Amino acid sequence: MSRLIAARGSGKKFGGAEIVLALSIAVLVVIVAVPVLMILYNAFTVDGKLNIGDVVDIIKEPDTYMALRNSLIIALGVTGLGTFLGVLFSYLVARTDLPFKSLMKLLFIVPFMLPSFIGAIAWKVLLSPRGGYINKMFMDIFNTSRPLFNIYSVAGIIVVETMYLFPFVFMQVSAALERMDPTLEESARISGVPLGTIMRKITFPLIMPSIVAGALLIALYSLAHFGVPAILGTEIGFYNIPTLIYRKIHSSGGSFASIRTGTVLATILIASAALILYLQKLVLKSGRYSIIAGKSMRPMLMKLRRSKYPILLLCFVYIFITVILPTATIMLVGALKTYGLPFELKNMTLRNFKYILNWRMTRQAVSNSLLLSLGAAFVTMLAGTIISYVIVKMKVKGKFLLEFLGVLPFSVPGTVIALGVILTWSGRFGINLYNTTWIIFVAYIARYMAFSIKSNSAALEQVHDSLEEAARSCGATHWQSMKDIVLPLIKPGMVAAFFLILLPALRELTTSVLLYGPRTRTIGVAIYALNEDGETVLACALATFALLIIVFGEIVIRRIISAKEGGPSGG
Amino acid sequence: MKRAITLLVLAAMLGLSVAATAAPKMQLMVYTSMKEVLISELIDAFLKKNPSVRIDYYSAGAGKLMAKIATEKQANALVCDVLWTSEVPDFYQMKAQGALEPYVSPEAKNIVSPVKDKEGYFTPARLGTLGVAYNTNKVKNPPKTWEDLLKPEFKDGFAIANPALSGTSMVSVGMIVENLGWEYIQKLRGNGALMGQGSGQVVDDTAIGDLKACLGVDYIVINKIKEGASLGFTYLDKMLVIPSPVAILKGTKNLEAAKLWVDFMLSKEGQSIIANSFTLPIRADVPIVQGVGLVTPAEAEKRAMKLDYIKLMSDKEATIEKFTSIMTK
Amino acid sequence: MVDNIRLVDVTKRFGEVIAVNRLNLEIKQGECFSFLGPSGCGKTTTLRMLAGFEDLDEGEMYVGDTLVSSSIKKYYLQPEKRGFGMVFQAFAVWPHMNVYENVAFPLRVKRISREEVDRRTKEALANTRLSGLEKSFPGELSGGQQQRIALARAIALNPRVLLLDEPLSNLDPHNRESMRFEIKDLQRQLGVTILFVTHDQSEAMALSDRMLVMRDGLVQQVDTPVNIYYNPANKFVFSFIGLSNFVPVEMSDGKVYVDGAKGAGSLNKGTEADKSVFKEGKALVAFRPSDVVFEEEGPIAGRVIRRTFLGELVDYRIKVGEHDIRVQKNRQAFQLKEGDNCRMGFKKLLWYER
Amino acid sequence: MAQIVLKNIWKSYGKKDVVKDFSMTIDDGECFTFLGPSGCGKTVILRMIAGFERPDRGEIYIGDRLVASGEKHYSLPPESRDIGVVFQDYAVWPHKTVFQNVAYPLQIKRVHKEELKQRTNTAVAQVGLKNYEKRYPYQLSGGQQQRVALARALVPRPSVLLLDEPLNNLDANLREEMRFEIKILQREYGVTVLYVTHDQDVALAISDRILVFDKNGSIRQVGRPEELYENPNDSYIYKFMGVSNFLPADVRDGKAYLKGTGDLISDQALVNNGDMTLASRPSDVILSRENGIVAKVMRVAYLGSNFDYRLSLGAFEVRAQMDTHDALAQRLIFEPGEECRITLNKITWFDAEQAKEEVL
Repeated sequence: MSRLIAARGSGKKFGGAEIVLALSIAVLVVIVAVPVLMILYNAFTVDGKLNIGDVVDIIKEPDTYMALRNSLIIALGVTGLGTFLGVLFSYLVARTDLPFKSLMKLLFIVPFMLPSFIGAIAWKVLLSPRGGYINKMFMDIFNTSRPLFNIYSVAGIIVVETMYLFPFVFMQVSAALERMDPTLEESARISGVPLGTIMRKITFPLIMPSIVAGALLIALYSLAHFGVPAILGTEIGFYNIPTLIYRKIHSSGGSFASIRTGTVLATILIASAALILYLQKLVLKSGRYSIIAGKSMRPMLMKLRRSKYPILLLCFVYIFITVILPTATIMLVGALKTYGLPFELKNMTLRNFKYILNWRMTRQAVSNSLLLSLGAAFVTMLAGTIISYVIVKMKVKGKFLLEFLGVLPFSVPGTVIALGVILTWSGRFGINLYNTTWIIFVAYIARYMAFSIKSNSAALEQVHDSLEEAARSCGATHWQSMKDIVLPLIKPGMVAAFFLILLPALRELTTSVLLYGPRTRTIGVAIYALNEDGETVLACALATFALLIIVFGEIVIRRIISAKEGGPSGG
Repeated sequence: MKRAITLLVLAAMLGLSVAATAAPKMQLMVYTSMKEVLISELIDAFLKKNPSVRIDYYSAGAGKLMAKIATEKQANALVCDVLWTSEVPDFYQMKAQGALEPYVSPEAKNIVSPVKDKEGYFTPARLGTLGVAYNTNKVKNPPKTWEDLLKPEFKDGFAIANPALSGTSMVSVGMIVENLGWEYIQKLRGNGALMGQGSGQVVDDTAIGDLKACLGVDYIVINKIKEGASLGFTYLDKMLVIPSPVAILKGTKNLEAAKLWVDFMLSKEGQSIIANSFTLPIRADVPIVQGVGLVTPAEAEKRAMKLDYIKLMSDKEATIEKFTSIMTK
Repeated sequence: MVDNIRLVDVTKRFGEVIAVNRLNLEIKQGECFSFLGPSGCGKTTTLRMLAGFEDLDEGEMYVGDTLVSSSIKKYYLQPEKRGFGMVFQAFAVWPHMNVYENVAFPLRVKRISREEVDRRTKEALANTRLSGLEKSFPGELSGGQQQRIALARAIALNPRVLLLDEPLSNLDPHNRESMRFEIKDLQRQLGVTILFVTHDQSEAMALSDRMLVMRDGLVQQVDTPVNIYYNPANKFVFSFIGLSNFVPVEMSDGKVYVDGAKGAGSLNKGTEADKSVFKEGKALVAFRPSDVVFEEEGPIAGRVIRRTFLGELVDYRIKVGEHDIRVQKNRQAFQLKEGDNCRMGFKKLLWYER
Repeated sequence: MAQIVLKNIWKSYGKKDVVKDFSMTIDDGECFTFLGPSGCGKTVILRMIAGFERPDRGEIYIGDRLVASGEKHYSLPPESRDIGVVFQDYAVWPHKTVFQNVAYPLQIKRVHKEELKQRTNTAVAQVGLKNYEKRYPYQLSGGQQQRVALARALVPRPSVLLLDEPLNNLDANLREEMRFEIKILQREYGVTVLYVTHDQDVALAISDRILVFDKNGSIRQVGRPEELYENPNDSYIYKFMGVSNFLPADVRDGKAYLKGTGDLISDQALVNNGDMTLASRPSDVILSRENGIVAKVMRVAYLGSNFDYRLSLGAFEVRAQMDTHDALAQRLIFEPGEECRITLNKITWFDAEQAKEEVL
């Protein structure tokens, strides 16, 4: 037993280490592992017996099969388009003499912060085949009955998703381009290699792992994405895996067959997510070379010369289309007296906003979302800190299990978590949280725990062991060194984790939409339901509030993070 | 900063536990397919009368509500106390399954309705009607008969809400099929008619011009017209009149409150609120709103298409499927 | 044609900071020339301007008669057209290409026959002792081997000028020393002009025919290593180029004493003070620890307060009045113990204003 | 002030024995150095003395107190051992100022406010950081941070100071400066110091005694710096201590002939006849134009205070160093390819086989 104890020189035979470890594992098992296992169990067994034949039958059903195909088509399309845009823009921002680059860099990341389902509503308003404002204008001007673009289509879904997911590649690749040692390119230049050849033979091969890693992230998200296909696809009977699960569960009437179909679909999602993460790991590992610069140098910039301003204009147009236009649309429609009226001052009113503020349902949704996200952020931050401490700092046997459990939710899409949580917490194990806030709370914790562990582990890894050991050798006990050294140093990481969970949780849709009850709507669910019910103006009014909360939150985060960078940093 | 976050979080935790556990003496949850504009005023008035009851409602399409109730039963966590939708067959079905609690309200004797349940398993609480909602910019000659909808004026621009989502639409389709036959649906489709989303959405789509016209629920359309939408509303020769019954679910823990609610809905005060929301009351002694195109309950009953609800109950799935397959081909 | 490199009034600013200030310089063809200075002195900037990676704020640069950079004409020959070779501090070998490809890639881009590419690649690899490693990837090789790839890549192009930007500072001490000599040998063998940037004075002295000492963008001295060591232009050069003692002295009655230590003896016995540096009778005398000789007749008396055995050398700290003097002697030389009194003579003294 | 006694210490990680039956006594007030290549177990022993690791077997005493015993599964926690530790990566706390860093050990001991302030200020001044009290570590250079770590380790007046490669991350100039300062501080505090390093320059400069490990973790020699340098037990120590020339020779009756050329290299080889290896330091190679055996100059490098020569002696390379003044005075500046003559001032003899051992 004593060999198990962390070799931290504690004189006791039985340290607190095992207790902490056991507790952490227990929390993760209950919150994360059991729901996933429940899904697998339900997918593959009938009445407690293994039954693969049914699984095959379910997959053969046209509904299921089509959803699989659709998910794949969308994922491929979004990944392709998003990767192209991400690489293009990151190259422009990192490696050319494009003006206003730091502003552009910020603007290109903005779509990442905005909830994509709100964007989808905006695009529905603008580009629905006959009633979309842009389509209407187009048809009026050219006197045609053919719309400019039908957003209710596979192409529409791909385009809208791409707008919100391309930052994955953008961020990965621009980071790689910035970190890349500029002398790798300069050495080619001075050897007489022309710029184009350098780009093809040196730059792109070197950032390829980052491109692929970003692309796989897009694929992972797109495959399991609910919001956009739910808003733009259901209209034309187009379902992907998450929206089909949603439909099945919502029209199930609690029947086992529907839940079973859901679990089989969820299993497919888990499998594809695991495959994608595995591929990503492989790619990152095969990036056998480090391209990081020793000292910071300004990289070589490609001179755009005459095309500089046209390209700048193109970037601004892109940002206008992806960020400003939909946001403005949401706000304007939120202020319309009724949907369908032209945007004229006489049709504008603040009544919807006032209504949203006073309406019980929306107030409840807002307070639910606030409570849920604050609570989930707080609990995951604390639990994540403890679990990360065990993973990073403690020399305890069996912590590999924690590591595995900790990152598991990363590969489990929100829909799957929701389904697993329903299966686990609907009385099967004696606790019935169905239709309560707690079931959403449990799902949020499962969904966001990995974020917290990742963020806290990164912070803890910065705190070198010797900092703690130095305190011990100065006469501080284990607890004192935790309190005086470790906690103050990881505090910025903990705060960052708190907000990194708070914001996405505030606008969460995918998980909540499967779990909400009559009294437990969240902001995301409320907007989605209002839109589905045809209360478009109210949906937009509520979305306006949601956007304001999100923007405010982002500003707070940036403040905190920049304050952290300014001050003394860990390690 | 730190203290602020801690406080916020403590408040959140507290709120969460309050929201989840604390409760006043009497609680009531109404599941309804009625829209916000219709139900919220009813709730407010009810609360004024019965301050000791904490009433909540959950508004969604009838199909969704039924699924939700079924799931709740599966999970043994029934939340719904009272159900109020327009999908009449569901009530027959639930009655047959023994899922409803019989209650004959003292107010029930004043009701005028094509559908009634003597044992009181459900009671009509509103007489919904569907007319044609049309976009005034696109439709210059409002239709008068069902045949009018087959004219070129409505080509590729007329929709009926998805009967799988909307109870009124489900019953409407049943009525059309029973009175005009599947051939009529085929002809509609031949003229490019579409199957829309929920009953609210088809009206919205018409308002914005995505559709030229649709089958629209009275109060939904009229409310939008009142808000300034470019919509018109008209009834056809044969009317779609659908009572919206209310029922108490068996096993409710809030039977007393549920009865109070049913009584209130059927009372003169309750019916007046319903009537003032631009739909038809089920009481003859409550006047309708004039000048918005509504007809009296008596006339509505006279012009109404007939429907065998019991039969529709058993044909429901098949009807939805056939309709869907015709409209999406 | 002689391809001397000429820099005329070259100036470069980064915001408020003047990185290079009116630099005039001529480097002869075939010469091994070092830029030496503390980090941030402008030496790397100068090299990068020569390579064509940085524009000039003022001035011109020529290689032979060819103008390569001119701030006045706003003319900058592209780096790839200058015909230089360059080796970077962080090696900058391409991690996704093997050794052979790294060297051959720039040749392939030029319109040279396959056989020629192969011949020159192999020759360069042989010259840098990399034969046999052609198929290896840089990630599998040591720092020294990677730097040799970079060197091979540069020389395979037969450049007129080889620019080396701190090429040895990322290597471990052992590799650093041997690479130093390899570079020197290669230069002799190929007759190429080498421009070498470093902050390590021993590296610069061991390698260069001539060197330039820079500080804050200003040239301090340009000369051969021996001259710079023996006749430093100023105090900075003296202290930068090796271990140094600076002792404050005062003049009284025409004799020079260590400040506050008249009793220790006067310095100008055997060494003539440069009178011009004395201001109000005060000045600094400078000498290297290795230039102190323990001798019975030495002019200055002191006491050994610390003796440290360093292996080849023995390091003494000698107290003269209030001042510490550092002395280093070969271990074979005459030895003192801690607490011993001694007299010191000086092989060479330099005089500076205080 | 205390002596450190290590008795039959064993430590393994997994199946690998890192420390095998290690015993040593470090005297009170001594500056003792563990010198050895990385992976020889020297840091592990230091960490066991500090209490960060526990021995599998054996006992450790600090002063008279048993602090760890593998057999008894006993290990006093580090905070109770009355030690100071300085780490390779400085380990100064980035969220505390210089003053707060140094004051922390006193704070933990609940030293009275006034005394805390006075002792902290003294310690900060001693390491030359006066006026830097309010700065944060990120505002300091690496050398300054290492000084903070030193002051922090010394301020509670520990009886033992453990230094784990503290100068590794500093550049050459700072390293050369700091090694003297550590020595001065050790004398001032009279503390027992255990210093762990792989750098023989630092070890020579700082230590009263040095223990040299080989890569297997075995003790090769313990002794004063000059003993190790001038009288090494074996060729491993000789190579480890500095730049060295090794030449194979054939010894016959006190005369040594260089292998290959047959030149008489020494007539005072008072060792066994047969194959031997002779070792000499570059400064022991005396160059001249007249006396000694002939060598060819391969290159001459000017290093400031001296010249560095690479010579070839038949198939072997010999390095020599000369003081610049002497070299210039004796006109010993050769061009590559020229011939010169050398004699060897001091020769150390090793068995030819044993001398092949490589130093990592």
